[in-house]
Amino acid sequence: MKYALAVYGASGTGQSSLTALSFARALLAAGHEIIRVFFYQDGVHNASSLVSPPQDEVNLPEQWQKLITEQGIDAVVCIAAALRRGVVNTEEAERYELPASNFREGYELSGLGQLLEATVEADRLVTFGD
Amino acid sequence: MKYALAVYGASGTGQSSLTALSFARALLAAGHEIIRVFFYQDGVHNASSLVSPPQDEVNLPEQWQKLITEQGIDAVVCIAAALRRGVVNTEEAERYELPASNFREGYELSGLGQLLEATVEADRLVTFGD
Amino acid sequence: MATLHTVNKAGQPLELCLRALNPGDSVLLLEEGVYALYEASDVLSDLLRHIAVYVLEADVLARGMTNRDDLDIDMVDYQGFVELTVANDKVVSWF
Amino acid sequence: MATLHTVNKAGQPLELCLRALNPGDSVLLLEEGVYALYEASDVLSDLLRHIAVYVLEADVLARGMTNRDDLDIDMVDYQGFVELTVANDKVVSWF
Amino acid sequence: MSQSICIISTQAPYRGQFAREALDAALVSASYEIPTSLLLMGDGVYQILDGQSPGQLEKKKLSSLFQSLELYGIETVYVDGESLAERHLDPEQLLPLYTLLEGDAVASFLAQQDKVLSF
Amino acid sequence: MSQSICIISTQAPYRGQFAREALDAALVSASYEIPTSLLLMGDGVYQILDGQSPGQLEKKKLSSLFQSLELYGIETVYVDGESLAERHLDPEQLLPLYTLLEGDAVASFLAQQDKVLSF
Repeated sequence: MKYALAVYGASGTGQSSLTALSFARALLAAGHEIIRVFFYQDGVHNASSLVSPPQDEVNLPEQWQKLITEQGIDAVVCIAAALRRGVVNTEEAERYELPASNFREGYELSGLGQLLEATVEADRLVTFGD
Repeated sequence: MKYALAVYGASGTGQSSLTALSFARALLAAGHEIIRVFFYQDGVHNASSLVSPPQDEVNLPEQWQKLITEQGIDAVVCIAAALRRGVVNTEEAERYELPASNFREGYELSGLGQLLEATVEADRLVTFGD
Repeated sequence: MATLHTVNKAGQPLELCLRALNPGDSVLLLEEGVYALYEASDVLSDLLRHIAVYVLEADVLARGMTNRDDLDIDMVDYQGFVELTVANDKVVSWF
Repeated sequence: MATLHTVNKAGQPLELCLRALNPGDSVLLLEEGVYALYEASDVLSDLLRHIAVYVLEADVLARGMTNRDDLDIDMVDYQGFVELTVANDKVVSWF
Repeated sequence: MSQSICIISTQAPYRGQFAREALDAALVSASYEIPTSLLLMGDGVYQILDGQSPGQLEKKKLSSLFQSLELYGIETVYVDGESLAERHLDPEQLLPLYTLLEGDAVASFLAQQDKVLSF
Repeated sequence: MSQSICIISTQAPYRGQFAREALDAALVSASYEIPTSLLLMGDGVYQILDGQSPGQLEKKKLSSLFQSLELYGIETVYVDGESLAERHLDPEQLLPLYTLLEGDAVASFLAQQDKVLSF
């Protein structure tokens, strides 16, 4: 089956980002297809390249990136939510004259339309909120 | 009176960062002293230099920085909480081999001890949580 | 059109879920929603007359909870969570 | 040792605050705590027999609420919030 | 395909960006000509309380966003009646752009939707 | 000056970093030789439920942190009895390192503190 996942949580605030990651891994293990993971609200922090937790804690952005790049998953970060929260790629950093960028490779910054398109196209949408 | 403020919220999640900022302004207007603002938990995002909200919304990190630098307020960001959430200055970015830094000037990255010291030294501690 | 409802807290999310259920739907308690095993056991035992209720194993174990022997609630792993999303026509998340 | 209690939600934060009050304490409802004016008016009118209760003006106005004429609750601005922290010996935040 | 999407919004306004980002999603969904409905439940019903003046919070008024829903073809906002009653809210305190779902109507309404996006 | 600090922790474990960061604050406070107490209320009482195995969540066990409190001179953890009762929790389900505060005892305990830090 074709799945779309919407991830709203960062690793610091709730548990939804980790639940979504574990669910995504189980989906792929069962042979399903993930047509898109959409990071919205605080979920945009999962695309940050600057997260550096203590060694005894999981690095969720790193784990997400690994899954996304190894499996070739389409991963979209909501651009409006990301700009509000300080997660930007080099193009947006230039456009808004910000001093740096902090965006991992393998994700795309785009609009909410990508969430709605994936929702309609998928057989199942699963939302992970805090 | 001498105040210590503890700020736990980012602008995206709750309202506590804005409440704390309005309270801090009112404190100074009334002639009180803020001996330290300590940013903890999601509050560390208030030190991000990459936040870029739409023009009709307030840029809280920018407003905090303005107050902190203009008034010479001691502003400390919890280093452990910040590393977990991807908020780092250039020294920490180098130490942890991160690709960039996103820390505003005027804040200091330091340990939880700074919160406890300020708590004891202040006449009043006010906590702003979500 | 059977629906899987996921519930991640025992407060407002569980309350709202209860009034959105149709016969044939299923409920999966996860994250802090597993505390409903203690906090809302009366509600759950009522619910179980009409609705299948599941709990997510990782969250039960993490929190030091145990499943209720007196209630007919199945514990599932993430693979079981996936199967529930397949077996139902859509998923509604309450958080 | 009078205490100012700030409450920013009407659920758990308000409940916990209620059992932490001593005679002479004050309560300030702010952020989503101002919804207690509607959701918990019975609790508030009981409370007002022993405890001074305040609401933060900015949060009442933002949400389209109005203060309750039938209850003796003072509306304060941020300056008033500051004054309450001075008038009490410490501040406890419930969120 | 013309699948229907229902957006459930359960958080109070001005709590971070939750309510705002749900409304944005509804507007975008409708602009894609997807049959879209918006359902307010729980604390989400506070979003349509009339007379909101969030100027001191430096936030945009949610009511203007609700009023723009109609321009995108979302004619009404569905509201869970029980959530209103629990909060002692009267219809005259609310923006006049909603349809009340009473009792079992919430469950049957959701059963008709193809996809549900929660906020 | 030897001001007393009470840390109130009201969130369930493994909900982000809330419980963990409150415990860290208590440990640091005690290590500064500040008279420190930790009070669990509301969902915070779930933090001392025995038998937590958060391995699948890739989180550190909170119980080992609770056990290290004593090394820093925090001999006991205060727990609001009403919060336990509301959650139908029995004393034997909990880590044996707490002191129960029943009824008005929570309010009188807080009245004695110089500063209160909430989490």
